[in-house]
Parts: sequence; structure tokens; C-alpha cells
Amino acid sequence: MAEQKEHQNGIPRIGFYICHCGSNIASIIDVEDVRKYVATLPGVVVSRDYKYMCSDPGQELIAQDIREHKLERLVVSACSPNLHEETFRNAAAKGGLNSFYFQMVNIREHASWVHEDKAAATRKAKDLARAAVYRVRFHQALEKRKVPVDPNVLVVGGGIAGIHAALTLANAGKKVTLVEREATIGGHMALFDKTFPTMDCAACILTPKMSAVKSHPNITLWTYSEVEKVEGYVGNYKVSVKRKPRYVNEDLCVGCMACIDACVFKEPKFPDKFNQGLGKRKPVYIDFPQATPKVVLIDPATCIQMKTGKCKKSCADACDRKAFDFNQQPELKEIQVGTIVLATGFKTYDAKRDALYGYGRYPGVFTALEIERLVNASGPTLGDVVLRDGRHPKAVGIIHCVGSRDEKTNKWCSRVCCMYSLKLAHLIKEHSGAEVYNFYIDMRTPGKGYEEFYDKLLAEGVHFIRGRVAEVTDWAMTPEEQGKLVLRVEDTLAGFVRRIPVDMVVLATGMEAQADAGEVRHKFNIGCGSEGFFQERHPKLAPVNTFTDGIFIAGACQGPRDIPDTVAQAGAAAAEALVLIDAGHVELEPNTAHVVEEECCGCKSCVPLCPYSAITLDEAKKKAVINEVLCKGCGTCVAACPSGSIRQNLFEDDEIFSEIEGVLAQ
Amino acid sequence: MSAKPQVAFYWCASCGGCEEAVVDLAEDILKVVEAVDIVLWPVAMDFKKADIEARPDKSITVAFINGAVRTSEQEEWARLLRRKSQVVVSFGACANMGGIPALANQFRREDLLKYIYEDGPGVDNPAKTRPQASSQDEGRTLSLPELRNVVRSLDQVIDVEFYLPGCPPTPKLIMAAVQALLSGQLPPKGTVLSPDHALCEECARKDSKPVDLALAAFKRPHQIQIDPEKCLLAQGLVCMGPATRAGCEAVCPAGNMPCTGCFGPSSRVKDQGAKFISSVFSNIVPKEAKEIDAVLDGVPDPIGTFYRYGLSKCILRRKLN
Amino acid sequence: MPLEQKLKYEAERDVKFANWVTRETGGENLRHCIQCGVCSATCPLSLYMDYTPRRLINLAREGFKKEVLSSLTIWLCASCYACRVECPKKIQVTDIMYLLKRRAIQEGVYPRHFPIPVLAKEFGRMIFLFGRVNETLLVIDLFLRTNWFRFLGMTRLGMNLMRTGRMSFIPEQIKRKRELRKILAALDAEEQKESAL
Amino acid sequence: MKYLYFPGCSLKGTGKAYEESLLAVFGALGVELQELEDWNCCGATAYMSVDETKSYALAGRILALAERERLDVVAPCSACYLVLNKTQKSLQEHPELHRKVTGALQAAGLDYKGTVKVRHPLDVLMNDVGLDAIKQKITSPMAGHKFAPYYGCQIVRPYATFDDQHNPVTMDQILQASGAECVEYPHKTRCCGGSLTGTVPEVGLRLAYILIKEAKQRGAEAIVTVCPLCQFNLDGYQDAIAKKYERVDLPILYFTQILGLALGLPAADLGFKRGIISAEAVLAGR
Amino acid sequence: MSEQPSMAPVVAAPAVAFEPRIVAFFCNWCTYTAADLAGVSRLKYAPNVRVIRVMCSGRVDPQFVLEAFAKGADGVLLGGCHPGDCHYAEGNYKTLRRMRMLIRMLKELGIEDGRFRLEWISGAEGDKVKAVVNEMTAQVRALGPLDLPGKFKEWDREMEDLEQHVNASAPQQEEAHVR
Ligand SMILES: Cc1cc2nc3c(=O)[nH]c(=O)nc-3n(C[C@H](O)[C@H](O)[C@H](O)COP(=O)(O)OP(=O)(O)OC[C@H]3O[C@@H](n4cnc5c(N)ncnc54)[C@H](O)[C@@H]3O)c2cc1C
Ligand SMILES: Cc1cc2nc3c(=O)[nH]c(=O)nc-3n(C[C@H](O)[C@H](O)[C@H](O)COP(=O)(O)OP(=O)(O)OC[C@H]3O[C@@H](n4cnc5c(N)ncnc54)[C@H](O)[C@@H]3O)c2cc1C
Ligand code: SF4
Ligand code: SF4
Ligand code: SF4
Ligand code: SF4
Ligand code: SF4
Ligand code: SF4
Ligand code: SF4
Ligand code: SF4
Repeated sequence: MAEQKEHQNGIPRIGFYICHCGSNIASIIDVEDVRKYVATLPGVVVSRDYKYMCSDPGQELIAQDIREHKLERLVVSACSPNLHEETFRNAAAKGGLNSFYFQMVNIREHASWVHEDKAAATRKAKDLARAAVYRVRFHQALEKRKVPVDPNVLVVGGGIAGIHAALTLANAGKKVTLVEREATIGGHMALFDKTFPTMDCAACILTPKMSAVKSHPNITLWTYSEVEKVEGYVGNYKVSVKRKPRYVNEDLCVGCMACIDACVFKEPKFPDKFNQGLGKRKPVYIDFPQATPKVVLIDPATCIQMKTGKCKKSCADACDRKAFDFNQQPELKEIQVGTIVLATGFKTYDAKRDALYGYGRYPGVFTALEIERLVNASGPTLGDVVLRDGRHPKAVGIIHCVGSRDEKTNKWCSRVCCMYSLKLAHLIKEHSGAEVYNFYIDMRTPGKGYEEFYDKLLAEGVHFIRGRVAEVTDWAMTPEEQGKLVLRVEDTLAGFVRRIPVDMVVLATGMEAQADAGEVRHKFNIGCGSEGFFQERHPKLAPVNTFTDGIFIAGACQGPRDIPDTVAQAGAAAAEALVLIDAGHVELEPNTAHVVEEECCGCKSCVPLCPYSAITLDEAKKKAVINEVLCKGCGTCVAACPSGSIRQNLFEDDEIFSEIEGVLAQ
Repeated sequence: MSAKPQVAFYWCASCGGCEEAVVDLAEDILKVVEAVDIVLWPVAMDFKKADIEARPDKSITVAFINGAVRTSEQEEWARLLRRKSQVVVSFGACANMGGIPALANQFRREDLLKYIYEDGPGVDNPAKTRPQASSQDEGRTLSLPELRNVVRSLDQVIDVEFYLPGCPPTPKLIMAAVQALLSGQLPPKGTVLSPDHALCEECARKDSKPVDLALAAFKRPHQIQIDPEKCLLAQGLVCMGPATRAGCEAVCPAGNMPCTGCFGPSSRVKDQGAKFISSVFSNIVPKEAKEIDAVLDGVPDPIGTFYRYGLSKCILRRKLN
Repeated sequence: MPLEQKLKYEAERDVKFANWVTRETGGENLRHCIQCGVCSATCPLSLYMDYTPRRLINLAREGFKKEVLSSLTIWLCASCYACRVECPKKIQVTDIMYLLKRRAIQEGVYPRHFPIPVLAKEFGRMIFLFGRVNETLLVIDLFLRTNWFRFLGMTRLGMNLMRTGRMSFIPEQIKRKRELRKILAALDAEEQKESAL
Repeated sequence: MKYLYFPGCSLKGTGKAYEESLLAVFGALGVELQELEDWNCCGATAYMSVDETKSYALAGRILALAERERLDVVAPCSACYLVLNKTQKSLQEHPELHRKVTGALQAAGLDYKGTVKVRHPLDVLMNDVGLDAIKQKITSPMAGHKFAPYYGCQIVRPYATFDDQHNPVTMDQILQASGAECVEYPHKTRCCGGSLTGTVPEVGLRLAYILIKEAKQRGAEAIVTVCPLCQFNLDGYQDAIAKKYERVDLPILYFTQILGLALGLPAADLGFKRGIISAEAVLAGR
Repeated sequence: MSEQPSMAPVVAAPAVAFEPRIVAFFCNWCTYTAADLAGVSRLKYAPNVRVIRVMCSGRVDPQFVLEAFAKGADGVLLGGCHPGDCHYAEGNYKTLRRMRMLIRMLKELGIEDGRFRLEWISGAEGDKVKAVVNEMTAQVRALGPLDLPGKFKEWDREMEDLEQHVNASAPQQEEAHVR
């Protein structure tokens, strides 16, 4: 249905379109009524409704009307402009209209989906439409700015996500810099022995990828490094990276580890971070034999030379390649890239926060990551599952959902811990023959082969008790509990409370955002959700994009996920970066500000307000000028210019005032 | 009737300053008087309302009206002159924006009358008598103009062609306006007859204004020793210069006093006070609400400061009650 | 042993009751319970309860009013707040216990031989009379009303308390009992107004 | 330092020793306690089971009386402490309740604006007086004595903010400051069954028995508590425990009694004679 | 075509209970996104708010707030990113500073506190959009209509008689300017 009218003098000819979005909009908003109403507004010469405006026929309808009815302005009432503004701008262009003679009205996300009262929602839709109709009169023809995209890419974080993204990009012929904070890449996956559900050996699938990163001609690998500062915009980022000193020249060291043997400390003495503190290391160390790059480093906190300057330095002497340099300084590198993939991963929940589970108090309580190292054939015990006092556990309890699904700590389900708890149950049983109890609230095994894996564990005779454990205690009520850790839990399927004595307790700690996620996201100017993980642009349709163009996210930094999902996402992020690089340029919103020279009095009020230093004072003319390449269109200066001498494309005062008037007119 | 242009001057709620400004034209006034016929000028000559009423409509070439519109009488005169004149020039800050009298828009009429006739210090009025719009005295009916609830700018009462800004307008601007009117080279209706940029442009102190004001405190002129060279805003004084139309040649800053905004805003700005707030307060130092508030405390009377001459033209027009 | 039918029909559910619980202060987020059972596991009394706190929560939200109100669970709850502190969904189990107790007293369905509801009522009466509570009198009163025989068994404790000067038969009273009663009366009036609506 | 003192019914009855020792200790530390004029029973937890709004109103009257004095209220009894704090919170969170309660208070010529702070003696000692100040006044340290610090359920859960809910430590620190040693006592916040011992003895006795036995096993010569109900329950029913389980004979003391001894106050002023299980070993040599 | 003669009947009849009209300025990156999220999550909230999108809360000129009131808004809501979270680094601090002064001004001009509100809502806080909108709607509803356009008309009514009187014999009616 449509309403058509003849030209109205003085006011541009406006076409109005309202979308049903199937029933998404039409079931709440009386689309017909809005259409009729808008037809009565000044300037509106066409007013139509349509089932799916964004569909091809919907867009074609617009293009045709523009030609046929000589439309000069376009208003579409549909979903969020974040979704389809671009679609309809294109439709306008197809009809031969400048795409910025268009205004979008959001009556789905902001009305039909959030209101139940049909009359009120319809009234709101009319108000919003009227605002746009008033506003669009003042729109001006604009062009998007085109800027070239630098083909080089930065990948931050060298876990499986970063590794996979870097390799994909490098294989496509792009130059990649991979920046990893730790001394080796590999991330969490490098800690595991086996991975669910197929139980392949983690090292067997990870280490080849790690060495490929090191040897790839298109990849520059900077480990032990962190991004300090990011400037610029999509296609043109300038990044400063700090390379921390290893006190060993990375180019000279070949990783023979002769120095480690030669260290004045005959025995490893200091807690080994890589092994979750379960093993010991020397001041000169390498995280694990397959570390990439295979280069040793010195821990300045424990090295005698670094602390006192008075060591024999037997390590340095033992090095044929003269790789030691105790005076190495941090180095600041600057690189130029067009796109960035963030793959900074996750951290596990701090088990000490759940005081009742006794982690840190009872030596028999372990975190899952510690167990990953214990069951690892190349771990500190070479795969022997032993308690801290050397005993072998006869019974092991694995507590699920520690730091997950709990409003006191983290609300979300960490998605991987049910599965890895099954994996650990299997491995513990296999390595030690102990009785294993899994305490779960709900068993979550959605994935290819996952339920089958659970089935296998059931068959293996692992106990599954449905209930959240209330506490772990060493306090015995019966003789059989003496010397054990007792778990108190309601067996909710049986309907009574049980006390179960075990020797070893494993806490399946959940996944959390990295501790510094908040700072990192500031550096890259992206968002974090309330749980602290990086915020994707759209949970379904743009899961690896962020709200900052040219910056993509992959892996567990976006939310809890397992390795298969992480790798899929890393591939997607690489592909998104490639899209930009192959297009060669990006188009920027023309929403920049400019100073009208003859109006400006040179008061400089605007100059300090610009976050991008885009405004300067032309010393000769004593007038402010805005560098439109630097301006990102926030409009702060526009609002502040006391004489109204700054204009902003798409957000002119006239446009906003008329929108205010329109939204309130009755 | 002579062929010379017929000119009227009228005053509404005015302090007399605008009249003085006309007289201040000095010898130029003679040129003006020579060139025109003055048909109404209450401050200088005696005319009767009936004379004006008797004139044909549009027979006055131009009427200069100054002062805010405060009473029914002023309103009536304004309408009368509108009807009789081809061009009306709103003259001075009061006519343009309500001026000082419009500060009364912060109070209810009732409260004002009560204060003036009952509560004010020095008032001795035990009977609480108040002037009445109409009263009987010895069998005659006496009438007085009625005080309106709202103080208005001239253009809130009648249509106006041009505006001469300033409290009062400077002789230079007045002369320029008169010449333009006489020559018939008229700008578009609604024009304010002074340059359409802000005052800093004309201010001798402009170069000393730092890029980043970063104000951490506001002062009032009596609280500091004012540096005669340096930008006043940079000294923590509320100088309305950046939000005020130029044309006065920065006489106040030149006299070591901050601009108080009598020329009103530029043509791009609807609300001078709001815009001033937006510019100057965006640039203060603190980031926390509490600390910000501490800085803002340095401006004890925001309305009187930002709308000293313009409360009638504030988008909200007056205090609600 | 007679066989008991365990099957429940939908008709046995009292939806109004379930809605009532979720509307009362404390019960608001009851429906969020994920039946994890940590409340039961942490409860020091759950081992005596006929329904564990978790089961009671589920019975309440499903509207099994009879089971809930006649359960021993609500009377065994010692208000220790352990469950409330541990619940991952921040369900205010202890407050739910309170509101169920109140409802049970109102409807008179609490277990007769069980002294706790009697104690609670007696407590209230004493406050109304004196403004304060005398533990000695309260206990004596309680035993006389429920199980005076057991009272005899407690004499040893009584003697001990007498010996240590911790027992007194004279009720402490507040001075402005009127003021207190006015407060309570005002609330009664309010309640009547509400029920009249 | 001056506070309002809300003793509650227990401190005037079975918990007299708590009141005696508390007043003595606070006096010795120079903290003034002014008893709230004409206070009424807080309703404890029992009244909550009869009528919620009224029980809030009872507490409301106390708070209203206290507000007039403009002092923080010290409520030593755990139940009172919980009830008063809970009332504060509920009044804040539930406008309807707030309306009813203040309405009722106003009907009796009272008013409550919500400005009162309810404090526990531990909180006051720790945060206002300070451990250092206490240590300075210790004249006869309790060296060589070992105690099990027992907080009971209601003081840290769920409203207190001055200590950890699972592993409170303020009393431990105060006992250590007085020179005593604290045994590792994982049951420090477990419920003692106090409200049930009188009514459902089989339940309460078991909980009490476990607590006492465990303290003893861990080498404590007494359980030290902050709650008059716990003290009464653990102290008073040891005969019954003996009948049902075994004789345990462990004195149950208030932390103020120990601190009082360490401050050099005479045992006679600290209510020691009020314990049913005598605390001779603790007093030996004093 | 004639100037919209049909507009009057669209307006709710005066008998209907007062429904506040609130104009909201939401920044594109945080608050507007949060409102989108509220939509995607199908949270339900009061239909009284009309959102005007700006890129940054820093674009919001105090004039806009005044204008919204003058054109009939009963309340104005301004939403931006949390301090420290601004997509443009610091825009929201500037907003906060100038709005703190605006708040004082509004107070002095007799606009009640609850009618203007500044809220920081991040892109992930769809639920906060709901809470804030509901809360503010309730608050403004309690304050009652502001209706400045109506007030302007009412104030100017004192001039009507005179206008008629003076222009009674006028050949053509002069139009009185409201502003
Ligand atoms: C106990 C446990 C067992 C698991 N078992 C399995 C399993 O069997 N199968 C499976 O599929 N999944 C398993 N997972 C999940 C798996 O660990 C994750 O899916 C995977 O590690 C995510 O990879 P990632 O690259 O996103 O993050 P990570 O592995 O965390 O890698 C992130 C990398 O980024 C680096 N980094 C962080 N911040 C910065 C910075 N600011 N600058 C530079 N570098 C930075 C880190 O040092 C790290 O190297 C398990 C998880 C846990 C906790
Ligand atoms: C009842 C139901 C409800 C769901 N709800 C949700 C939800 O709310 N949210 C959510 O995230 N997910 C939901 N899902 C899952 C979601 O449907 C899938 O994740 C998604 O559709 C997968 O997309 P796809 O493109 O891989 O496969 P499909 O949607 O199956 O598309 C495959 C296409 O390939 C075509 N095709 C097949 N074989 C050939 C061939 N040989 N040659 C050419 N073409 C071929 C098919 O005709 C089809 O068009 C739901 C699934 C179901 C069953
Ligand atoms: S344009 Fe938006 S609202 Fe319309 S059909 Fe497409 S998605 Fe739905
Ligand atoms: S995956 Fe399993 S263990 Fe992990 S949080 Fe979810 S339900 Fe709990
Ligand atoms: S604020 Fe406006 S007038 Fe002042 S320098 Fe900037 S553009 Fe010019
Ligand atoms: S609009 Fe924002 S980014 Fe652009 S020049 Fe102004 S302040 Fe800078
Ligand atoms: S504008 Fe200034 S000089 Fe003119 S009348 Fe008004 S106050 Fe007086
Ligand atoms: S003194 Fe006033 S007018 Fe002069 S430059 Fe400074 S702010 Fe502008
Ligand atoms: S602890 Fe909470 S969520 Fe778990 S069963 Fe009990 S009430 Fe439900
Ligand atoms: S409050 Fe009641 S139900 Fe909860 S743990 Fe304590 S005794 Fe059990």
C-alpha cells in the first residue's frame, strides 16, 4: 500500500518507508496507521509500508520511487541503523540520490521489541518518523572519504587463536607481526597434555604450528613484548610495542640450554610459573623444551647478577654464542599496520576466592590447570598423579562450576569446564586408578563428539553426583573420613546430603577475562561486556568484529570457548582482515566537523577539546582549523563553540534542532 | 507632510541609557536631525499619543524602540508604533533580549510587588496599599498601566525588522544603522546590525588567551588584582566575550572588566547562556562530579551571570513556578 | 507397610500459592533457583529435614502448598543464613523460610507437637505485654504449653542458671508500653485497611 | 569515644556475664557506653516468624530512639545485631515496608530517617579503638592459653561488613592481641543450634556437641564466643550432652572476659562466676 | 496540499492519564548500542522515551536540552559511555562538566531535578537502559506534565486583549512573535 502526493513548495520531496520486518515490527506497531499518518506530514510525497524493506525487492522499491517520484529525501522506519543504515544508503544511491539524503528510524530495537502496549508503541513510531521527516529536510549531499588500507597486520596474543590467525594471514601473503606477552607463544593450550573430546596430544598438534610461526617468512614474532600505544584509524594504525629485555640476545641464542646447566644454582629453586608453581626453575630458564622462540631468558627477580651484580655468571660463560647481555634495555618499536587481530585469551578464576573449597589451605586441593600439568607427560611429575606430599590419591573429587554460574562471582557458564573435567576424570583414572567423583550442577556437553565422550566416562565408572559442593573440610565425622578431605554435597538426584571423603580435590575453575582486559581495550578503543570479555559487534552476525573498524577479536578473549571454536573464530578474524586489505581502501563516515572561517573569532575554546588534536589555531589568520583526516566526528567541539562556528556533517545544529522539534510536535 | 523620512524614538522599560546613547552621537545628531523629521521622542520633545494614533498606518518611516516590555502601556505603544511604522528597529539589549529588567523573570510578579510595597527595607506601608490598574478618586476613574507577569523583549510582542545590539548600542553602530536606513540599502529582515562573530575577535587581549584554559577556579572581579593585558577568562573571570557578538570593540575588556554579554549571541546561537556554559565549562580541569561542583561554586549566580541581558531570550524564557 | 501414592496431578498444585511466595519480600527471585543443592549441603539442619531446603524451594515454586507448609523443614531452620550466603543465585532461602513459617502459623497447619511455632507466638505475646522478653518465663511457659513432662527433665539446667544468677522470674518491662502498643496498633490498622481493599 | 549501648534482652538475662565484661572492658579502654533509654526487645529471630512488619517495627522503635541521640549503636548480641542491620537494609530496599513502619512509628510520635549505624563490639574494638591501642593497655597477657574462637552464625552473615563471611578473623586478632593463642577452628561460623536446643533437643544437642568436641580435640581450653545465645546453648546443655554423647566439660567464655583479664581487670568484675562450666584453668594464677 | 490539518485528533485525548514525553540523547557507541541490545534481548520498558542519536554525548549542546523542554518534553535523558570508556576518549567528561552547570541553571529556572538526567550506560548494559527508562518515566510521571509550550501560550495570554484592542481597526493583522 502506498500514499502518494504532489509536490509541496519549498520543502524537498520526501519518500517515507516503513518496514513490517515480518511480524517483528508489525505485530506491535500499527504500520498502516503510521504510514497514513506520515503521508500527511509536509514534504512527504510517497509513504509506503513493506514486509521486508531490506530485502532486494524492498530496496528496489525505494530506488524506483526515487526515479519515478523525483524523491529528494528518504526516510526508512525499520531496525537499528547499526544494522541497515548502509543498506538503505545504498538503495538511495541506486535510485540516483545522494546516499546521505537519508535518515533511518529505529522502530524495532527501540520500539516493537521493547514495548508491549501497541497504541503507545505506534505513537512512538509516529513521533520518531516525524522527527526524521523534519530532520531530513536539512540533510546535505555528502561523499564518503576513502582511505587506503595498509596491508600489514598486527596480531596480539600468541595462544592458539593468535597463532592460527597469524598463520592464515601470512599464508595469504600478508606481513604479520605477532606480539606475545610471555616468553613463548602457545597460550593455555601449551599447558595441556590431551585435548577433549578426541584426546589428541596437545603438543602434537600445537608445536608444529608454533614452529611454523617462527619460521614463516611473513611473520615477525615478538614475544616477551606488549603493545604500549595505538594511534590512528582503520587502515592506518600506528602501534608502539615494548619489547622487554630477556638479558639474552634472541638472535644469538639457539636454545641449547647449556647455560641452564651451568647456572650457579645447581638445583632449580624458584617456583616455575609455567608449571603453575608445581615445579621449580632456575633464574635462567626456558618455559618448556618446545618453547617458541626456543630462547632462554633470565628472571631478574631471582638472578644474582641482576640483583647484586656479583655473580660468577657461569651461565654466560657456558654460552658458545655469547648471547648473554645483562645490560639489555627495554626496546620501543613502532610499526604501521592497517588491521589488528586481538587474541589475548583468558585467565582462570582464582580458586582462593571460594574460601569454603580450601584452595591454598588444604594441600590436597588443586586447580584444573595444576592437574593439566600433573597429568602431562612432560610436566613436573612426568605424568604421575601425586599429591603435594608425594602420596598417590585413592579417591579424587572434581568440583564443577568453581567461579562459574554463581552470582557471587561469575554468572556465566564457562562452557569448557564440564568437558575438561570429564577429560581430567578420564586421565586421572587412567594415570592413577583412583576413584573419581564429578560434582556437577548440569552436565553441559554440546559439541561434536562431546556427549559421546560423556557416555564413555559413564561407562568407565566415574561417579557423577549432581549437586554443588558446599564445602571441603579436613574435619572427620567417621573413622573412614580420618585424614581425608571431605566434600559435603546434596546428592540432588537422591534427595539427601552426602559426605564424601577423598584424597585429592580438583577445582574446575571457570574462564574469566584477562586481568588487564580493561586496559587493553582502552588501548585499542574497543568495548568490554559487563563480564569483562571483549565486546563483539554483534553476537551472531559480527562475532569477530568490534565497534572499532579494522580491529577484530578471536578466541577466548571474546568469551569462554574451547579450542575448536577458538580456531574457527581465529580463521574468521583473519578473513575479515583480509577483506579490508584486499579491498585496498575503506570508506569513512563523512561525519567530520569543520570551522567556518569567517564566523570563527579565534577564541580557541574548541582547540583543547578535541581528543585527536584535530583542531589547531591557524596562527596567521587567528582562526581555528580542523584537520578532517584526524577528526573522528564526535561533535564535542561543535557543541562547545560559543559562537556556533563549527559545523558537523550529518549532525548539524539545524538537523538536531529539527529532530527535537519533530519528535515533540503533535 | 514633508518629504523627509519620519522617525520615531520610543522607550519602554528603559534606564535612559539608550536615550543617552542617541544624544551621545554628539554633532552627528545634528546631521540626523537635519536629515529626518522626528515625529516622536518622549525624552526630548512633547508628543501626544493621540497624534500618533491619528497618523495613517505605515506613515512613520522608522521607529527606534528601546527598553524591555514590562507593562501594558509599553505593550500598547509598541503595537501602536508597529502599526504606524514601516520599519521597527529594536534598540539596545533590553529591547533585544529583555536586558536587565528581564532578570525579574526569575521572580513571580506577586513576590516582586510584595517586596516592593510591603517587605522591602525602608517601606512604610502598614495598609499594604498597592497600585491598582484602575481606581476611583473623587468620582474619577484613574488608571495605571498593568505590570505584566513576564518581561518581554520587543520582538516577543511585535514584529521587528532590525536589531541594534548593546547596552547601550555604541554611537558608531547607531550611525551606521541610521545611514543604512537612510540610504535604503537594507540587510535582510531580522539582521542584527553588528558583525556576526564573537567578541574575542576584537579584543586586544585575544593573543594572551591560552589554548587550554584548564580553569580550576572562577573568580569575581573584586577578588583579584586584574592583569590589564591578559585574557580575562584566563584569569578565572567569567568573560562572556567568546559567546557574545562583536561590535562594541571590546570596550569592557579594554576597561579591565570582563564582557557581560550585552550584545547577545551570534546568529547561529539560540541561547547565549547555554552556549557559554557549553564552551567554558567543557574546559575546566576536574573530571569528578564533586570536584567539578567545587569549581562551579565559583559562579554563585549562574542566571545573573549568563543571562545578565538575555533572560527573556533564554529558551526557557523565565523561571517556572 | 501401607503403600503411598507418589504420583502428583496438576490439580494438586496451588499456583496462587507459588505466586504468593514470589511476590513476598525475600521470595522475589525464587524462580531463579537452579536446584544446585548448595543450600541443603551447607545447612546444618538439613540432615533432619523432611525436605531439604532445595526441594522445598522447588516445591514452593511449583505450588505444592500442602507439602511445603506442613513440612518440618521450615521449623527446623535455625536462621543461620548459611544457605543464603552460599546460594549461587542469591536466593534468600532464610527469608523464604520465615515467610513460609508465617503462612503456616496463619493457616494453622504447623505440626502440633512441635514447640517452635508456640515459642514464636509466645515470644510475640510477651513483647506485647512487657516490651521485653524474659527468657526464664518464656521457657517455662513454653514447656507448660507443649510438654510439661520434659520440663521436669530440664530442672537441672534451671538450678544451674539460678546458681549462676542468670535466671529471673520477674519480667523486665519498658516504661512507655503505650508507645509500643500504638506502633503495633497502627500496623494492625494498616493491615485491616489492606484486607478491606 | 562514645556509643549508645543496646543490650537486648539476653544481656540482661542469661547473658549477664557478657554485659558485665563488656562494660568493664570498654570502660578500661576509655570507651563510653550510654544505655539506650527505654529500649524494647528487638524481636530477635522468633518474632519474624509471627509477623514480619511488626518485627521490623519493633526494631524500628529502637532505631528511632537511637537516632535522637546521634550516636552509633553498639549491639553486642548477635541476634540483635542481625535484626537491627536487617531492618535498616529492608527499610531501604522496600519502600512499601518503609512507609508502613515509619507510619506506625509516627503514630506513636516517633520518626526514623535512617541515619543510625549499628555496630558490633568487635567492629568498634577493631576499627575505632584499634589493635595497637588495645595492645598498649594489655597488662597481664594471656600467654600460654589456647582458645577456639567461635563467632556463630549471625554476626557475619549476611549483613555485617566488618569481617569475612566465611573466615572472620577480628576476634582471633583481639584474642591474639591479649596474648592468647587461637586454635585452627574451621567451625567458627557454624550454627550452634541455639534456637533449637530448647525446642528440638535432639537436633540442637548434636550441633553443640560437635562444636565443643572439635574445639577440645584441637587443643582449646575454652570456646570463646561473641554471642549470648551460643554461650547459653553451649554452656547450659553440657549435662544433656553428657547424657546423650559423652562428657565434654569445656568452658564457654565471652571474648570480653578474656580481653578483660588481659587488661588486668579482676575476674570478679568479668562475670566468670556465671559460667555453668567453670573456667578455673583459664583463671589459674589470676 | 494544505498544512497538516489532520494532526490534532492524533494526540491523545486529555482525559487519558498523563504519559510523560522524554527526549533522550544517546551516544552512538555505548548507550544507543545498549538500547539496541535491550531490543535484541526483548527487554520490556516504558514507551515514553524518544531517542535522538548523536555520535558522542559530547555533541549534546545544553541548547538541545533547553530546546527539548521548550518544545514540550517533560524530561530529558542524556546517555553516554561510562567515564573512562568514551569511544572518543574523553568526550563524556566534557559532557559531565557542562551538564553539571546546566543542572544548576535548570534548578534556578524552576525545572525540577528529576526532569533532566545524565546516565552512563555501556553498550553491554541493555538492562540498565530498561531500568533507567522505567525509573525516569516513573519519576517524571510523578512530577506531572511540564508542558512549556502550553505555559508559553498561557503567559502570552495576558497580551491578547490589548493586541485586539490596538489592532482592532488595523487593515491587516500583525503577527505576534512568540520568541
Ligand atoms: C583447565 C583447562 C583445560 C582445557 N582443556 C581443553 C581441551 O581439552 N580442549 C579444548 O578444546 N579446550 C580446552 N580448554 C580451553 C582452551 O584452553 C581455550 O579454548 C584456548 O586456550 C583459547 O585460546 P586463546 O588463544 O584464545 O587464549 P589463550 O590460550 O589464553 O592465549 C592467549 C595468549 O595471549 C597472550 N596475551 C594475553 N594478553 C596479552 C597482551 N596484552 N599482549 C600480548 N599477549 C597477550 C597470553 O600470554 C597467551 O599466550 C581448556 C581450558 C582450561 C582452563
Ligand atoms: C528448531 C531450530 C531452532 C533454532 N534456533 C536457533 C536460534 O534461535 N539461534 C541460533 O543461534 N541458532 C538456532 N538454530 C540453529 C541454526 O538453525 C543453525 O545454527 C544455522 O541455521 C546453521 O546455518 P547453516 O548455514 O550452516 O545451515 P542451514 O541453515 O541448514 O543452510 C544450509 C543450506 O544449504 C542448502 N544445501 C544443502 N545441501 C546442499 C547441496 N548439496 N547443494 C546446494 N545446496 C545445499 C540447504 O538447502 C540450505 O539452504 C536452530 C535450529 C533449529 C533446528
Ligand atoms: S530492514 Fe530491518 S526491520 Fe526491516 S526487515 Fe530488514 S531487518 Fe527487519
Ligand atoms: S561448563 Fe559445566 S562446569 Fe563449566 S560452568 Fe558450565 S556447567 Fe559449570
Ligand atoms: S570555539 Fe568557535 S569561535 Fe572559538 S576558535 Fe573554535 S571555532 Fe573559532
Ligand atoms: S568533532 Fe570531535 S574529533 Fe572532530 S574536530 Fe571536533 S572534537 Fe575533534
Ligand atoms: S540596553 Fe542598556 S542602556 Fe539601553 S535601556 Fe537597556 S539597560 Fe539601558
Ligand atoms: S578577555 Fe574576554 S573577550 Fe577578550 S579574549 Fe578573553 S574571553 Fe575574549
Ligand atoms: S542454593 Fe540457591 S540455587 Fe541452589 S538449590 Fe538452593 S536455592 Fe536453589
Ligand atoms: S538458614 Fe535455615 S535453611 Fe538456611 S542453612 Fe540455616 S538452618 Fe538451613
